[in-house]
Parts: sequence; C-alpha cells; structure tokens
Amino acid sequence: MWSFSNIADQIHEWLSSTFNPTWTLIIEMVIAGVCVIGLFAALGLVLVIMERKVSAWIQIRLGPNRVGPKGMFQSLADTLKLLVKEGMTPNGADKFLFNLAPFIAMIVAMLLFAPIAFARDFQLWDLNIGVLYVSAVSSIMVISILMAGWSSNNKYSLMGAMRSGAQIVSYELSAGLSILAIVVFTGSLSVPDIVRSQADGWWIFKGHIPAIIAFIIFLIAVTAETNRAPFDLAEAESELTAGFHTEYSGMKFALFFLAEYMNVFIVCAIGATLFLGGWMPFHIGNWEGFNHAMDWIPSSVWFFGKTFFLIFVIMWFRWTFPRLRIDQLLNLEWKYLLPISMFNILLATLMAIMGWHF
Amino acid sequence: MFIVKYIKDIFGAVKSLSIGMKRTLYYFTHHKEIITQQYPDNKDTLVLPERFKGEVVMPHNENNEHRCTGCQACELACPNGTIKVIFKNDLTPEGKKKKAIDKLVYHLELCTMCNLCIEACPSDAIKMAQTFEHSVYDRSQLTKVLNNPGSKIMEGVE
Amino acid sequence: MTKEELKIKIAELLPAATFDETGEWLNVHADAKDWLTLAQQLCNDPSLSFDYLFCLTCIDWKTHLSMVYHLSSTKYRHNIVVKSKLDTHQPEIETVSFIWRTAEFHEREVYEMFGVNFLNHPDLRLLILPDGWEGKNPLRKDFEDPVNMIKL
Amino acid sequence: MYRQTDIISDSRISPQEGDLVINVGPQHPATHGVLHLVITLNGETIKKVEPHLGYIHRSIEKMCESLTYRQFIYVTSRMDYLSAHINNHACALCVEKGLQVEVPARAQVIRVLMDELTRIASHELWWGAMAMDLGAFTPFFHAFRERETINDIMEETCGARLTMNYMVPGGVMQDLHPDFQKRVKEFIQLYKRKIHEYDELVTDNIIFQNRMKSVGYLSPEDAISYGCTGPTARGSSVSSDIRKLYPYEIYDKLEFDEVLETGGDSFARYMIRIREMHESIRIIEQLIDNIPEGDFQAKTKAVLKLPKGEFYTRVETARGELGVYIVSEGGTTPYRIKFRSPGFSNLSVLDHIARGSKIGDLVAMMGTLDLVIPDIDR
Repeated sequence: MWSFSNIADQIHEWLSSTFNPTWTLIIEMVIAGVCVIGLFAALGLVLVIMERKVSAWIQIRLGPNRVGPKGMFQSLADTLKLLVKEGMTPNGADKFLFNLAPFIAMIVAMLLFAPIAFARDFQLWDLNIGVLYVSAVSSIMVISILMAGWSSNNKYSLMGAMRSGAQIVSYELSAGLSILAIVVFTGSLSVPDIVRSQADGWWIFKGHIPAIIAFIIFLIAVTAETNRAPFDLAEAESELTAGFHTEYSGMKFALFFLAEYMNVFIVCAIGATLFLGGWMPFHIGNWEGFNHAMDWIPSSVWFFGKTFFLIFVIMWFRWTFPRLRIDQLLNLEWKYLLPISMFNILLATLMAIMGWHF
Repeated sequence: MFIVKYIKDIFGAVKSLSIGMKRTLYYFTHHKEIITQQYPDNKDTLVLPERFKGEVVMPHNENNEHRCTGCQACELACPNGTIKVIFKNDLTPEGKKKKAIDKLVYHLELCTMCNLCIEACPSDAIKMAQTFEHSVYDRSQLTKVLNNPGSKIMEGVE
Repeated sequence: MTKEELKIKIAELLPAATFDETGEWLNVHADAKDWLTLAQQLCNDPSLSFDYLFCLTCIDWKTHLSMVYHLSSTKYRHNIVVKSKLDTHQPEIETVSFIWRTAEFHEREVYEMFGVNFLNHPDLRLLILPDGWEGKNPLRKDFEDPVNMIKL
Repeated sequence: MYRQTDIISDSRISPQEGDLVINVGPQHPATHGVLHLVITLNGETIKKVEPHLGYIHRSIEKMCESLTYRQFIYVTSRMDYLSAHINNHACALCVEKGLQVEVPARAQVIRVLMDELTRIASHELWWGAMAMDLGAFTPFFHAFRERETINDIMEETCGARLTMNYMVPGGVMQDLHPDFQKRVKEFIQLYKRKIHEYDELVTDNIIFQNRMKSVGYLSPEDAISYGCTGPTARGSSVSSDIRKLYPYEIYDKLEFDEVLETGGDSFARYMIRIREMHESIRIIEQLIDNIPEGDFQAKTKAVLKLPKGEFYTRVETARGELGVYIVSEGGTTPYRIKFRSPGFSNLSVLDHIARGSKIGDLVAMMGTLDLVIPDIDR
C-alpha cells in the first residue's frame, strides 16, 4: 500500500545501494531539509488563508476572495509583496541582533519539526525523548522575541518583549505539566510510543477526567505560549502598537509571522499526538466494519485533520475573546492553571498506578 | 468556602467563555448572515436613495434650457463659497438687454454637501445628484460649470 | 433658588457685584480681583453649592476681554453666569482650577486662544496650539492668518 | 471641595530616573484619531498621563464667527461626528431661542427621533471600538451591522450618512421619507433580535469583566468637579442627563429613565451606554407611530438676525452635555460662539483616573470615556 513510510524506505534503499553510508546520510538530510522548508512554506500559506477565512466568517465578512479561486492565492500574493518589500533596519537599533532575531525564531520553529510523526512510521527523527525535546526547544523562542524587542530600541518593542518573556516562561510550566499527565499514562517520552499506546482509544477518551483537564490546560497554555489572542500581550495592538515586531518590515517581519504560525502548527500537532492519537484512526470498541472504514483513511490525513481541528480551535479563541491584562495573565497561570495541573498530575498518577484508565 | 468559590469561579468563567464561543461558531457556520457588499461588482444594482447628496447639478430639458435666473441665492447661501455666478447680457426677442447667467461655476472640491443652496434656490434650478465617485487626478477637474454650453433659461421662469 | 434669591445672596457675599437679568440666567459682574474669593464662596456656601462649572470661556470685546463662567449646582439645579472684565493688553485673573478641576483644561484653552494669564494655575502651557507658538492669540478679533484664513 | 494642597503636590510630576516616557499617539491603534498622550510609566504602571491636543483643531468657533445663522450649523457636524445630528440640534435650538420661533410639533418629533437614532448609532460604534481596543475584533463588525441600518435610514431621509445637516433653525430641512417608519420598525426588530449577542460576546465574558471592573474609578465628587457629563458622570451615579434635568423639545412628555450606575469604574460606564441604547429604543418606540401631521419647518425670515444678547443651550449628546453659547451683537453672524464640548471635559479626567493603573487599563479607560478627538479639538 502507498504510504509515506514506504516512500521513505524506498528512497533510503535506493540511496544506500547507490552511495556509501556517509553520502546517504548527507543526501537524506538535504532531502529532509528541503521537505521541511517546503512544508513550512505550504503550511504558512495555508494557515494564513485559513486564519483570514475563519476570522472573516466569524465576523460576518467574506474574507479574501479576489486572488485565485475563492481567494485561495491571497496569501501567496501577500508573501510576494513581503518578499519584495524593503527590509528596513532602524538607525538606533542593534543591527546584528535586530537581523538575527527573526532567523532564530525561524530556526526554532524548524527544529521543532524533527520529532513529529506526520504519518504511520514517518518521522524525521525518532527521538526517544521527543516530547521533552519539543518543550525544551520551544522555550528558545522567547530568546528571539527578547532579542527582537531589545535590539529594536523602541519602548513598545521592549515592553512587548518583557511581557512575552514573563508569559512564555510561566505558561511553559502548565504546558509541561499537562504533557506530563499523558506521559504518566503512557510511560514513555517517545512520540511513536505515545501514538501506539492510543491504538485502542485516544487518551482524551481513555484518560477520563485527568486527560480532559490536561487537554484544556494544554490548549490554554499553548495559546499563551505562541502569543496568540487572548494572550497576545507581546504584540497587544491597542496598547503596544505591534509589540516586539513594531520595527520589523518586509521579509524579516514575514519570518516572525511565519514562525508564529509554525509554532501554532507544532503545538497543535503535539496536542493531536498526545491527546487525539496522532495519526491513529478513530476506532470504536468492536465495531469491526466501522473501524475498517476508518483504517482506510490514510494516516497522514488523520494527523493533519486533527492538527487542523486544534488550529481551528485556537483561531476560534482568537476571534472570540478580548485580551487579558498582564497581571491577570500571570494570575491565571499561577493561581489557576498551575495548581489545577499539579492536582491533575497527581490524579493522573493515581489512575495510572491503579490502572483505572481503559 | 474558599475551595467552593474557587471551583465556582472556574466553572462560571468557562461557561461565560463557551457562550461567546457558541455565538461565534454560529456565525462561522451560517454564511447567510454575511453582510459584505462587494462594491465595485454590485455597481449595476446599487441604488442610492433619491435624497442622497452627491454633487450639485443643474437639470436641463431637451431644448437645452435650465431654470436658473441668476438670482445668486445659492451663492449667498453657501457657507464655503462653492458657487460663483457669472453673468452676461442677453438680448430678448424684442431687442432689449436682459441679464442672464453666463456660467454657474461650482467648486466641488469646496463643497460639503450641506444642501443649503438647494434649499435657497427659489426656482428649483439646481438639485443634488446621486453620483458619489468624485475622485480625479487633477484638482482643476473638480471645478465644474453647471449650465451646459449654449443653454438658456426656460420660458416662464422668473 | 430663584434669580431674586440668588441675587440677594450673592450681593451679601460680594457687595461690589453688579447684576443684569437680560439672559436666561442671572448674570453677575464681578471684578477680576474679587473673583477668587467669590468663586470659593459660591462653591462652598451650602445654600448656593455651585459645584459644577459647565462652561468657561472668554469674549473679546475689542475694548476689553470678558471672562464668562457658567456655574450650576448639582444639588439645587440653579445656574448663574459670572462675568469679569479684563484688560485687553494685560489680561490677568486668578485661576479657579483648584475649586473646579475642569477649569484647568478650559483655562489652558482660554490662555492660548485669548492670551489670558491665569495666576497660580498649576500647569499653564499650550494645550492645543503647537509648541513654540508665537504671535497673536487665535480667537482674538484682531487675529489675522493670511495663509489659513480664507475671507469669503 | 477646596483642596489646594493635594493638587499642588501632584500637579507636575516630572519623570524621574528609571521612568519610561512613551508617546501614545498621535498615530496609535488605540487612540481612534489624533489624540496624543504622553505617558510616564514605571514598569507597566502609569504615573502620569498628559494629553497633547490640537492635531485636528480647525478653530470651528472662529469659523462660525463669519458664517450666518443658517450656515454655521453644518460646521458643527464636524465636531462630534458620531452625534452630528445632536450637535446640529443644539445649534438650531440656540438660534431658535434667540429668534423665539415656535418649532412645529412634527419637527420636534422628527428631531427627537433622529437624535435617538444617532445616539444608538454612536453607542454601537463605541461598543465595537471599545471591544476592539480590548483585543476582541469580532464585535466591531457585529456592531457595524446594526449601525449600518441606522445609517441607511439617515441616508434615505437626510441624504447623508454621517454629516447630515438635517436641522435648520425652525425645524428640519426636509420631510421624513415615506419609508421612514417602516425602516425604523425594521431596525427595532433587528436590534431586538441581535442585542442579546452583545451580552454573549462581550458583556458577560469573564475576561472582559475582569478587564473592566474596578478599573479607572471615578468618584461622584470628582466627576462633578472635573465637569464630566453623559455616561462618564452617570457611571459614577451623578445625575447629569440634560434630557431629564433641563428638558428640551418633547423630552418632558416622553417616558424614559435616566440610566445610573453606582460603580464608578469602567464597567459601570460601559453598562450605562448599553442600557442607554435600550432607553433610546424605548423613546423611538413611543414616537414612531405617533408622528403628528403638520409642517416640518416653521416659517422663518430668509435672513436670520438674532437680537443683541447671549444665548446658551444645552443638549445631551451621546457623550454628554453639549453647550452652545452664542453672543450676538444683533447682526447676521454670531459675534462669539463657544461650544462646550463634552469630550474636552471628559478627557481632562483621564490623568486623574489613570494614575496607578496598568497601561493595558488605559485602553479600557479611554474606551469608556468614549473620546471623539474632533469633539475635543473642535
């Protein structure tokens, strides 16, 4: 049967038979890199048009509808515009850091792609601590934001960056704890293991209340971590004009923009993997016919379907809620989310030990 | 009790947020609620109310005749000096000299569409048109002469 | 209080005040040097309690300037108008921004538009005109601006 | 009431070492126009807000001195453009007071109907912009849906959507459009069908409530002292509705309540405006079927001359008390005209209520003061 893992295996076999192992590795790396960049570009375009359409429909508008069929090429045109725009660096800025910051944001987003299982047995890097790797690397993101805010030499940028620092560092905690709840159930940090453990049911169904609580907390925390509304204080438009990227224009701004969407995609992919079974199809008990029909759908479709559902939920948040204030944001984390997720992880541990989950 | 209040707070918050999300989901799925008007596309079907104040025009009949007597009421009524009446001397059929308008100059760029000139006009010579796309590349194009070239005053209008 | 009662009461407070009843409300003419004490009494006197200054402006009469204060009481709902003549060349009057806080902005506006100097004003700077404005005060009758003022 | 000492101590806080001075505006997403605030911050906490005005000052008062009593009304639409109609109304009332013209009953009803529609339109726009300031973009578009209906009604009857110039001394310029009643009833239907969404989307939202409650507290004494009017004052339970206190036109015959809240914070000011929309709908419902027949304009002379004297009228705009003060020397143009705009006084309170709160709160406060910059600058 046709699948991503088959193609990957065939390419690997052909390369191994043609080149020596070192060259094979190098060529495979290049192919992976090109694929990631391609995926990046494609996902960026899709997510931007998706965001614009979702917001338009929620706001009783039509949204982009001029470029291409139903306006689907709008984001392509926007990208083209951003590419040919002059990339300005303000006079008083720290030029090196100012230009470096968007690339760090981009590199972090790229690194995060490594452990994600896009389809059955299809992964860039089967890391045995995949989940830990994601939460570790994603916290580097804050450095690029701080760098951008500091080097812009703009008070708005600086305030945005400082807010962002406080925000990401605190929400990392509850995101980590809610991930941990699933890790406790599974007993593994490896992404393929976690997915395989959900063959008989996704964790959000199997894990009862702790999994549901963990899922909700995870959604809130990752929304905050990716700096999206209602937690977009780093770029709070009505307060700080555009926050840390006030001074950025052209392609450098586009990189920040793209990195934000990539981060959204990655956290949603992680959420889908942990709670919704990754590429695992939806199965119900012993309904053989139904389960077979579900198996027929390719695993990559399952993965992207779930991920895009979560992305939609996060967009839905954004276009519904007003923004929090900085002290309320931190109160929410330290007074509500963190105690609840700590309590939740105890509950999850208890359930895992007693074997109460299915 | 503290814990009860704490839990109640959380549930109240979640409930209020989910009500809002339900409302936005409704609009996300009900596309018939969309109110966008696609402006240049619907130009043919766009109907403006007959009272809409777009610009001042002077209607002429099929014989190229207007109703303006040149009484300057509009010029006096205008707060911005938008209208200037320029006179000439016409000869009546009996050979007498008669004062008539040569040009009624209208500066659209100064006009605020306040309708005071139309109210002031005693002979209904000018009215508001429903055009609204006034942008031009050169400001001088906005200075218009309202009466057609060679037009004269309608019979019986004093 | 009715106009008559107000008149009697204010005449007690400030015997030098003159009155005219041409307008809708009682007009009190007070001297600029008496204004601050009168204002304090108008605000603090329990039977008057003019706690709301709803309009503060100035009129240029060419020969003199005239400050106009419209006062109202939120308790009794009576209104008076206090007027005070000022010299055209060196207009000076005590500020009332300590009594009615709203006067602070209104006095700044009058200061730049008419050039009235408010003594003891906490923050008498240009509010509307651009910093470094030189020249005449725009709302004075003798103000001429050949560029921006179009005579019809 | 006389508090000389405490004001002198805090009147001129100059920035100290470690303070951040930022310019909010004149181009800033939250200031809705060209308001320029210089804010002294300590971290995220506001130490001082200093408004700098004049970016859109057109000196309307000076302009009016050279316009006749018929002409000057149109300029006032450009002050508080969101309640343009009510501004015109105030001017027309003031001229009528001088001329002592009796306005026909039909014209009075039309004026009140238009005023209330304008008030709703203004509050709708405020609601959307307010929510947008707080980061919720969707309500803005939802508010415009209802506002657009009102604008269409205005366009049909007055010929313009925003700066109508529908009032003339002695009445209104044109009679109502034949469809007016039908359209207003349709609007009331739409309003009643959609208004609960405002609560669902914004008012009841827990994030919104936390952003608004106990933010920007204004005590009743300060509200009076700062000359706050309209919803800003009524949020601090200061009765200041000119329609009730000094009724003009037919407001004394109508049944409506003056909306008062006791909170004094941003949420109270928010609730005032939401509830005021309901009251306006109530007024419109009372009048829409009872428009008397008759003239829509009183007979006035072609050239209006006000007698020598001073005339002052106050009306309630969507933002508060608008005073028009005409000094006449007996000519065809006013000798001096003064507009006591509600926004100017309401802005002056911003520094007082903003001190000590976070910069995010400033947006919530500015939103609930409902500042319209041309109204402040005139």
